[in-house]
Amino acid sequence: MNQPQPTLVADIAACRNDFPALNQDVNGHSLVYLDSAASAQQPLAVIEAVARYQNDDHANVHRGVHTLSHRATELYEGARDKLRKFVNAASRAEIVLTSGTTESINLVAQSYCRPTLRSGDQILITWLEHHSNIVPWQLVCEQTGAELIVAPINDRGEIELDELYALMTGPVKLLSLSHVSNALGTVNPLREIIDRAKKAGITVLIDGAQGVPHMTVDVQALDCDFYAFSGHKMFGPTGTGVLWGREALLEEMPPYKGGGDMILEVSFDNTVFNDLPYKFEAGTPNISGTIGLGAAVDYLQSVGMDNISEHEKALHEYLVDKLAGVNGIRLIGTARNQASVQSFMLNDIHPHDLGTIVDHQGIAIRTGHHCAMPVMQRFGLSGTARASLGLYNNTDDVDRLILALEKARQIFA
Amino acid sequence: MNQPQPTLVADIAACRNDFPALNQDVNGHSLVYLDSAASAQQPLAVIEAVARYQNDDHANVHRGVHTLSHRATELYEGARDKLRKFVNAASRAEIVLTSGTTESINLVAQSYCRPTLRSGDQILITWLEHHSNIVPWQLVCEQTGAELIVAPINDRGEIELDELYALMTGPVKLLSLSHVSNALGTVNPLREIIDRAKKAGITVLIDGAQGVPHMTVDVQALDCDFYAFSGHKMFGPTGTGVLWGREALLEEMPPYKGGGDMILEVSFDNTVFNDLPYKFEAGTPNISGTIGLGAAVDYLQSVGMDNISEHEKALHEYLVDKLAGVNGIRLIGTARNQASVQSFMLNDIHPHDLGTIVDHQGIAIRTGHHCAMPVMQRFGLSGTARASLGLYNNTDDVDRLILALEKARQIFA
Amino acid sequence: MNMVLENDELQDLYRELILDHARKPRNFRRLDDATHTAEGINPLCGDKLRLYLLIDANDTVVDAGFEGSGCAISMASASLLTETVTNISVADAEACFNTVTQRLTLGSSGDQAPHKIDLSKLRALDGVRQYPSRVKCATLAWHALHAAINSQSTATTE
Amino acid sequence: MNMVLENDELQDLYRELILDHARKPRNFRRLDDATHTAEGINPLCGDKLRLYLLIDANDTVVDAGFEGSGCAISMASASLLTETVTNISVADAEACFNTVTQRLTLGSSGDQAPHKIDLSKLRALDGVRQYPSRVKCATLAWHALHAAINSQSTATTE
Ligand SMILES: Cc1ncc(COP(=O)(O)O)c(C=O)c1O
Ligand SMILES: Cc1ncc(COP(=O)(O)O)c(C=O)c1O
Repeated sequence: MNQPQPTLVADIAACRNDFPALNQDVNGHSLVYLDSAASAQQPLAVIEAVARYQNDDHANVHRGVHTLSHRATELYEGARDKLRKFVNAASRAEIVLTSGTTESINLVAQSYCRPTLRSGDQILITWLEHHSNIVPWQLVCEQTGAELIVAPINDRGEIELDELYALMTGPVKLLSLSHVSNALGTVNPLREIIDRAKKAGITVLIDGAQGVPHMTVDVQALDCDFYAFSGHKMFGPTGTGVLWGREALLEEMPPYKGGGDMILEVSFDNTVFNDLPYKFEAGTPNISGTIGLGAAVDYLQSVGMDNISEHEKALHEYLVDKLAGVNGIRLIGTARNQASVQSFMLNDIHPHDLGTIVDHQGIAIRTGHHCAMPVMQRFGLSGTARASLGLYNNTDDVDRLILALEKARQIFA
Repeated sequence: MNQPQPTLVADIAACRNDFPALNQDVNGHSLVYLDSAASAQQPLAVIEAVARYQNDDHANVHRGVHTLSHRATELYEGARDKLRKFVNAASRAEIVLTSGTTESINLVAQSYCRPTLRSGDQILITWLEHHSNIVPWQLVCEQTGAELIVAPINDRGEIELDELYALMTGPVKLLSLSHVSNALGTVNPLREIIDRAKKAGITVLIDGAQGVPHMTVDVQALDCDFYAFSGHKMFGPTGTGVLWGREALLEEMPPYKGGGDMILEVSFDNTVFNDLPYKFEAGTPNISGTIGLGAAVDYLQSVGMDNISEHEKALHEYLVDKLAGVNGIRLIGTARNQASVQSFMLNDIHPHDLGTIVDHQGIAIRTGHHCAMPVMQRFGLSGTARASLGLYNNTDDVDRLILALEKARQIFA
Repeated sequence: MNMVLENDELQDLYRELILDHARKPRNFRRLDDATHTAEGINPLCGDKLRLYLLIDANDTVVDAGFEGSGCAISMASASLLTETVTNISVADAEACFNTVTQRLTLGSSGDQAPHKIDLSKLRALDGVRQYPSRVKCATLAWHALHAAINSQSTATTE
Repeated sequence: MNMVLENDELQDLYRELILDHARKPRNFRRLDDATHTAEGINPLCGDKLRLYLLIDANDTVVDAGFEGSGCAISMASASLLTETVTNISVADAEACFNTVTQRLTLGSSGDQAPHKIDLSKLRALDGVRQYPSRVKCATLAWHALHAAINSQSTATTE
């Protein structure tokens, strides 16, 4: 390596040791995990918070007067408070706990859109979106007769803003947009887009699955109406997630599911729904997972979201530089504002083969369509290889990837 | 005590040590946990399976070629296989993984009923049901104009079968019925009821939340159409559950949520849904929780469901005998076939006060409406106290409860 | 109170005054001429009570009553409430709401209520602080008071 | 194959025969006169291929072709398949499907295919067994064959 090492945030180097999964050999090589955009590893603090809860404090929440039930409720609701602060929601009533981004988006589709959309109305998305931010709208459009319209992206993988704004002039009821593209890493200019949408009277949902792991999110500063994210992408457990929504909107929406906890009173004549956020939380929630998610918030805040952004930005630049040195590399996704997620192709090697070859050297990258088939279609590909960098990655990881890609290139020479 | 000790299954006594949460003091007394019907404690094997997965094997499932993703997928799908065997489903395509019973029931309400129900159609439930088996039907009836009808129960807390069968002669499309009542412990005569429903051409959903923890469940022998249950009531993690459904029915149903994993192909013109069971599993699932649930199945099978039933039956008889000796006790729920769930009142002491007083002595019971307000209304109560016994309870636990109830009686004397 | 209570905390919760008000709640009646009313629901247990206030032209609470069912703590608290707020101004009643709920939830000394109002009896509820899951029982009626004064129809304690 | 492969397993997967068929797939063409056709979809990666068969009145596969895109393993497997099933009976083709899929998924010796059919080239796919996530790539075309013969329109490998 004759390039200078980038200046990474010093303390972050040590964070790697907080993640037990990274300390293992895979196929005879020490693991290099470059698949955090699919699902991040968990720090020991999260794993232990979950185990500790199960060992000492577990009971069902909200419904009991006994000590364990009280402890479980405090821990669970305490996680909600942490999440509220994490995204700077105005009140805890606005933090609806879900099983993940996908469920959060479906909730809005079914409870906000389905009862109000009419044939002729439009829902606006972009070509960048993850299937979880496409299919729920296709389903609700089919159910209501509304139309799904899609703003195009350019060759760098950026939304064509002019075309997006032109589409906003139609009978658009909702704009649903990713914060960061999981396939291309594009960071969308949310403030500007939301501003335009608000002026056009359009409700805005942000799919923040790839936003929260990488940068500070302030839902009030963004001024969107809904913000959806998943626990497992921000170093928390699977099966957890959040829908943040403006209280006034959530207030008007009918419940999404029926069951225990979301009611104040049930009789066969008259059922009274509970207050926010409980109206949207039917049944026993993912108590242990949510408590783990609270611990993940603590962890992220102890590292500092700004430190994370800075570290990842430097490392992403390093990755792009190094990839540029590999013969036959084509970067897919070259947005001017890009998070530490990088798709690429190597000659005409199918990403699947690339994935297997680098895995054989202990390196985990994602290959395929990344649940974003329209993005793939846009670039005329069936899939890409994707390296996504988390706070625990370092330049060694990148160097190992580059060596492994060289080997793949030679096999298919 | 001058009563003989019941003959409990010998080996089960040792199981108590498998549950770390039971080995603690609460309010200065060793914990007596009698709230398993709300949520069961987890054996160490489950807690460790989850932690081990997080430490060594975590990645997103189904989508990756790298080693961790493959391991995670094998573990996750392996849990599905265990669950299939556990309830004897005909194929793994019939095991839809959900976040719990509540979601399983809502899935059927929204995907099976909502598209097909018409005004004039009826859904039949009983007065015994948990809110999770009432409110989803109220919602879908409101959405479709169908009518919810309710079979009464008698003073013992048993369904009035004659009236249930009489109601089946109407335009009933679906019967949704609990296996075991969580408020009263009543075990419903499913084989007979399902038989009658089938003859009347009625689709049958069984709410098995309280069935699976207590007895062997064989969905093929039951001959129902759907069977819903939760992980956290059968010693597994929260945020996990199952909807078993007949393949032919699931096949016809539209997807419940849209997102990643539930599709084969997405484009803006044409989206092709995935095969069963994936069509109903949108987004990243609760991977760690489901793997924990698989470990819970292993645990239950190692103890033996028949041993558990036998142990609980003996212990429940012991509890009822002992309660009978407490002055002022009134049992609520005296079905001839009853699981180890017992509601009661003590004089006119409000259950809430009772709960606090026994908690003060280290004993966790549930008090309130148990998410079954209609049952409470049926008995003219706002709530009851409920002791529910799991495989880890023993006669000492019951004796401690009795002493604590005596103290409560004296405080309010 | 019976002497079986070897334990101070439990004794502190179920003081004689609480048990007395729970057994014989004062002003347990519907006010047919109520000018303000609200329902309090505790979703935890499903308990409900309805509070009635008669407020005159001078903004004075001239009568208060309640109906409903609940645990000893919530019944006693509602009973004590009706005694406390009768014949005081609406503003003072609201100040009592603030004082009582803050004292029970935050444990603060709660000096918001005017000194002329005697809240000493309400100290009997202080034992509930040791039982966080029961604080909602003690504050239920007070939230209904706040809701009634502010013309909301329902208060929940979640 | 390049000599950079110090590693036997990887070499075993990407044998020269596989790479050759992947680079230059045989019978990579649409059969306009196909009597049977089916699509194979691998939901893991989104790869798709379409298999065409021309089956005559004697139930003999007289021509086979495919179109689509995929990784080296799935392309090579499809290419080898078309060579294998041309000029054999439908029953024998189905037997080949059973043999190949069982050999790849279960590692069984797979003696279902009639001896007259030479499956030795297909042994080149055996390396995939070490890569469970890639077995589906190797079996995709074979599932499409099975679907086409049985008049189903799609096969998925999940
Ligand atoms: C009979 C019954 N049905 C449904 C449920 C709902 O289960 P969950 O809260 O796990 O979704 C429960 C438990 O709360 C129950 O006991
Ligand atoms: C941008 C984006 N949106 C939505 C999702 C769906 O998240 P989940 O699978 O956690 O529901 C993902 C991740 O898979 C994503 O990257």
